[in-house]
Amino acid sequence: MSSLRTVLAGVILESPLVLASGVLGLTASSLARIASAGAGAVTTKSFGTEPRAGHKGPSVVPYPQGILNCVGLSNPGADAMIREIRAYRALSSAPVIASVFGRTVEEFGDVTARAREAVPDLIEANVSCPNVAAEFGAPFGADFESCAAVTRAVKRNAGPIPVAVKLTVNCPGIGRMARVCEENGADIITAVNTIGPGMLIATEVCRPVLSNLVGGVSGPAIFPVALRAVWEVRAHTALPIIGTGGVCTADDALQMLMAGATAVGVGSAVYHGGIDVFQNINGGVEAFLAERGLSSPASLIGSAHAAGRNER
Amino acid sequence: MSSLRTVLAGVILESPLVLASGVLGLTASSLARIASAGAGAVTTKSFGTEPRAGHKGPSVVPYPQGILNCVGLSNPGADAMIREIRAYRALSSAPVIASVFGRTVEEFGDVTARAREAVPDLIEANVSCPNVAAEFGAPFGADFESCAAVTRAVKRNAGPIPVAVKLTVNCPGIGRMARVCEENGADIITAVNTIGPGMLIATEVCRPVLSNLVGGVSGPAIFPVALRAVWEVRAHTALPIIGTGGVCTADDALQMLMAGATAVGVGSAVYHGGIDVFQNINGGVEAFLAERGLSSPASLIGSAHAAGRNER
Amino acid sequence: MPASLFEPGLMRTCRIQSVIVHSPSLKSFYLPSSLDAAPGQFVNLWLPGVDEKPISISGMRDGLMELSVKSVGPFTRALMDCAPGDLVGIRGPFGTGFSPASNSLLIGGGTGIAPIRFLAQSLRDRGMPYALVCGARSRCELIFEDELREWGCRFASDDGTCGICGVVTDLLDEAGESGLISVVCAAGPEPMLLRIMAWADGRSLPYQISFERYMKCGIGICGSCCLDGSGIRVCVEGPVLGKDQIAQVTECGLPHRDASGLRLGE
Amino acid sequence: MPASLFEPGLMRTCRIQSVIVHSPSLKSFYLPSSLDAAPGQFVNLWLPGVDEKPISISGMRDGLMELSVKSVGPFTRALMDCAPGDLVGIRGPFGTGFSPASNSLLIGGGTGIAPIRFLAQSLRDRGMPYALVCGARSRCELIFEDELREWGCRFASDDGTCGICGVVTDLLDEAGESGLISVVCAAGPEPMLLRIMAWADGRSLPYQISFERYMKCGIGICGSCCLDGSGIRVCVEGPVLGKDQIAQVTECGLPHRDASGLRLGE
Ligand SMILES: Cc1cc2nc3c(=O)[nH]c(=O)nc-3n(C[C@H](O)[C@H](O)[C@H](O)COP(=O)(O)OP(=O)(O)OC[C@H]3O[C@@H](n4cnc5c(N)ncnc54)[C@H](O)[C@@H]3O)c2cc1C
Ligand SMILES: Cc1cc2nc3c(=O)[nH]c(=O)nc-3n(C[C@H](O)[C@H](O)[C@H](O)COP(=O)(O)OP(=O)(O)OC[C@H]3O[C@@H](n4cnc5c(N)ncnc54)[C@H](O)[C@@H]3O)c2cc1C
Ligand SMILES: Cc1cc2nc3c(=O)[nH]c(=O)nc-3n(C[C@H](O)[C@H](O)[C@H](O)COP(=O)(O)O)c2cc1C
Ligand SMILES: Cc1cc2nc3c(=O)[nH]c(=O)nc-3n(C[C@H](O)[C@H](O)[C@H](O)COP(=O)(O)O)c2cc1C
Ligand code: FES
Ligand code: FES
Repeated sequence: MSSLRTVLAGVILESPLVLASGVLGLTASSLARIASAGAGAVTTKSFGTEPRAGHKGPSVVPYPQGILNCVGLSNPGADAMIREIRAYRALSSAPVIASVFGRTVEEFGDVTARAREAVPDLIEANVSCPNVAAEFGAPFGADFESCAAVTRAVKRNAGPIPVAVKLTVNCPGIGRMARVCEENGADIITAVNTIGPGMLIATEVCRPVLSNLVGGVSGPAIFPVALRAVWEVRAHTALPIIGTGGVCTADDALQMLMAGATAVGVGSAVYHGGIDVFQNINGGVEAFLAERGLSSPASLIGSAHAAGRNER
Repeated sequence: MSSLRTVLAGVILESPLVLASGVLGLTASSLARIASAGAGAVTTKSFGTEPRAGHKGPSVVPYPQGILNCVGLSNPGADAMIREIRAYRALSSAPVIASVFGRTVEEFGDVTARAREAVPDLIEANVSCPNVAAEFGAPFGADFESCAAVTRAVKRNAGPIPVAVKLTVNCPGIGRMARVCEENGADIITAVNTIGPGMLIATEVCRPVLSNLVGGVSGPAIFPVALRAVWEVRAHTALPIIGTGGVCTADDALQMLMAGATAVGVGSAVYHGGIDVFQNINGGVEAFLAERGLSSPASLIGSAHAAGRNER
Repeated sequence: MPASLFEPGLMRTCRIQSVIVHSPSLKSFYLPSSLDAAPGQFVNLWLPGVDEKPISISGMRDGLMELSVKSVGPFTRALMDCAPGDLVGIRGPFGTGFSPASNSLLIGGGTGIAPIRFLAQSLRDRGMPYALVCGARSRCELIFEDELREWGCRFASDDGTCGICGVVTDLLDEAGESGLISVVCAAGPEPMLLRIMAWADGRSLPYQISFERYMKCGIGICGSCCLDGSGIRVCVEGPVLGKDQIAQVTECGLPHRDASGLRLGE
Repeated sequence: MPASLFEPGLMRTCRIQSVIVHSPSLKSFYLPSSLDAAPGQFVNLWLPGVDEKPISISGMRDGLMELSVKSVGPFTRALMDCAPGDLVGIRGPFGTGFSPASNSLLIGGGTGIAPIRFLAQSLRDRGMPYALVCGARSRCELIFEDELREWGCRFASDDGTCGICGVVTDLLDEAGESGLISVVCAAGPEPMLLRIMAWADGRSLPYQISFERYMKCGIGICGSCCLDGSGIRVCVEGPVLGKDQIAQVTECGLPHRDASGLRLGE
């Protein structure tokens, strides 16, 4: 009998699928619904210390190959998210990941301390937010130094709760960035956040569609880039990876596992495939395991690295 | 009467559409065919001083949202490409762009000197190739210093022929990179090359599909990222831009123009829309201009910047 | 790549064809549209340079989509300045519609009259009998009064300027008597909806109720519009919800969440 | 996003179902396939860990696609080691096929017998009369000899081990006499194809000729396979080209371009 049970930094998931941050992650009920729809763990919307309304609309706009969003760091703040995480416990037994962000290293530390009050199973640091202290407000995740500093600050305040650092591909080298996170105490790497950013222009009105002009790109369009990022992280670290970006099908999820992911993030696929997408991917992965007589997804993790270059 | 005539760094194109480098750009006959299919200018496959076979297959593999390729810098070498460019002149009057690359700054200079023998209308420096002299062999285009050095080397040897530098989004800031190119003598910015790179894994065989493991991503998937890059380049420089990446329809081309492109590169769309794609885009752009009583695409260039943020 | 089938989530732009001024702060806008939409569905309307907000479809006729909007804040105020020829963006239609049934009791309150009017229009087109009651604070906040009256609507207004002086629920017993009611369909302010549900529960009548919640994406991913209880997304599983779905909602009548996701008052 | 329609360019993997050994360096491989392919079309065959190369479809029957390959270098040598159960990748079918017509004269030389055999199979299925001649250097380089003989094939071999001692074009006059020929369909080494075209031109017969050029993408973008003259892409507009198309080709019989795009000998 194959099971989908997955152990992620000591936390047990009944499926490797993890609801990605920012997708249906604002409320306890919504998170619990996705858990019962088949996610092995769910991630909250990234929250900071204070509520933020975010950008005006349009802030989430699909294009035929994926989705652009500039909801940015809109969130109800730590107080509210702590309440939601606690309420979630009454509704579901699936692990919950608190996603946090800050605009300074200190804020990352502060919000982690707050998040810890809710006793989430994991804390994920979203380092794709702009570092207000850095030149040009570059994201923490774009710079080895600031990513290291955030990792340390979050780890320091997370106590016994394992910490994931969620990386972006917009950095000098995601493999080396993951290594830096590992060296600074990260327990998990989540790869990747949205890519780009991207833009769409409404030609009739001759102006960008997104209120913020640009937005992160997610969905099937970015799958190959996310998969490569996971492969690179795997090649550079021994940390478990939550492979995220464009996963819509069981085959996509299997590719992520084979590239080195222990768990697989699913976000935009909720649009492309509906909430059933979790059940559908689970079913497909289970069938793949069963066909090969594998008892769990664990043996697939990183298995494609063995093959090496496609030249004998 | 609207015309599609476009002036690009002094060179006259009968359509803003430019065949992107690496797509059907190996031979005179192929380039001429695309010119007569509606491209205003055509770009050769990037060539270096010597022939290179490139990677084994699979080296060009579509996924449902775009294409991955690792043909890399396979090319027949400067001697052969010079012959093809000369032969092209007998077949078509549309301007031809010689795309060149080198593995060192010197090689960029050398191949430019060779390319100049063929008297192309423009020379495009493809800085997405690895700098063998740099740490980790990072591409020239990822680093301000080496991109500046290449620009100078190419410009020095190009003589009176205008020089385009073709940028990648994998850099600390494509707007600033374009500014660096401008300061170092570039006449045109081509934005962008393929993005990523990306990977696909064949799950049944548990190994990456591309012989080189990874390949650059092109096609509709990358359009929003390319469009944003063009917008950024426009915001940072006064140089004309060949906006390239994922353009498949007239609306895509119009978006590129409005974001700041003077000309529009078309590559992968030859797969997604066939060779007719040039005529189809031309027709759509012409209809758009005619409807608005515009005599040429020139007035659209960068027009979406006037609108500013989508918040009154 | 094959031409993709129509995706309601994609942004499309079109020109406002005409505008009906019900009052300076209440207007209907007509947009050319070949969409197939059901009464109860909504679109995300983008005013370039302003914002994008969910608006119910209030009618669909002769290739024109009608949106009826009340000025309540920056977006809707900007919309009041829009004139024929102005370009707007549309995404949708989104969400679920009402299931048309004979002998429906239709109840609209305030801007909730918009989807109810579309529903009445489509029941009339199919020759299905219905009863119709609408209410607003005042006559000047009523859209399509004349047309609705022609369609047999009974009115209520807080200030007595149109129909009975009172709230729309005061008309329910009477409307309920006038015939065999198979289902109650309602849209409007949540306190009104709560009273309607209580009334229908008392008579063991099924109902379909249109909800409003803060919305961003309209495509079921951002989470802004999720209802406490079972996590129903108002933009996908709603806005029209049935009795069983509503039974799982634990936040009926509570203040709504705002743009940050924070419930007002919490 | 709607499920995309079938895209031939996408990589799919499948297991080799069975192998026929014509000789140690000439084998046919059977792959399960629900593809709809025409004789003359080819696939890109991927041997994981080795390379990907264009191979003609030599038959299609009972849900099995047949590929017949001769060992000439690293890829084809590696293929000779493949056994039933081995996984390979397939992209395609790519390119144009022959247009089946009654009274076609089919001519196959060497591995060019592969697509010609598929064409004969499909003409037989449709009950269309044809004439068939095949040639190879030696009997051991002939695929499907018995079957082809049953199908009425005349043979030529350089060494006389099968059929007449000579080249396949020596059989043309005889085959041409045996009936009314409507069109000549040929695949094989380019010198042979040139002789066939000259023969057909002399008789004012139309022809459809299958070309081979260095290929990478198979989907018409890399430019490796473009023919000098009008820039025809052998992978898309070919491999089967008609008389008018071939008239525009200025490189018939020249050495081919290699993986770098360089014409050998230039
Ligand atoms: C499914 C649905 C259908 C609707 N149909 C109509 C309609 O047909 N006609 C009409 O006049 N109004 C309709 N509304 C309400 C309309 O969306 C709001 O009036 C509008 O968003 C107010 O924006 P504003 O900037 O003018 O005002 P603001 O000052 O921003 O807000 C005023 C109030 O409008 C509501 N609101 C604001 N933003 C949103 C949002 N993004 N999503 C949901 N509610 C919001 C809140 O209750 C808020 O307190 C509908 C709302 C929903 C959810
Ligand atoms: C449309 C088409 C259909 C073909 N059908 C068949 C077939 O049914 N059976 C069969 O045995 N062979 C077929 N071939 C030829 C086959 O592709 C080559 O034999 C094979 O690629 C050789 O690879 P290798 O590594 O074994 O040999 P190599 O040593 O790499 O090459 C040997 C020769 O094969 C040719 N070749 C090599 N690589 C390619 C390439 N990528 N594209 C085209 N030609 C190449 C060249 O002429 C080369 O000189 C076909 C080729 C084309 C273009
Ligand atoms: C609407 C939306 C909101 C998002 N918000 C967040 C967020 O708050 N924090 C975060 O770390 N990632 C956020 N993301 C990124 C996703 O978690 C995920 O990394 C990305 O979308 C790629 O995965 P996907 O293609 O499966 O969506 C958001 C994505 C979307 C589409
Ligand atoms: C098969 C292939 C080969 C390419 N080769 C080159 C090249 O040699 N030099 C170069 O500058 N860009 C090369 N490119 C990149 C394209 O010129 C273009 O920048 C990119 O594909 C994005 O545009 P598109 O989406 O229209 O294809 C290649 C792209 C493809 C798909
Ligand atoms: S508005 Fe985004 S989920 Fe409903
Ligand atoms: S093989 Fe690439 S164009 Fe034909």
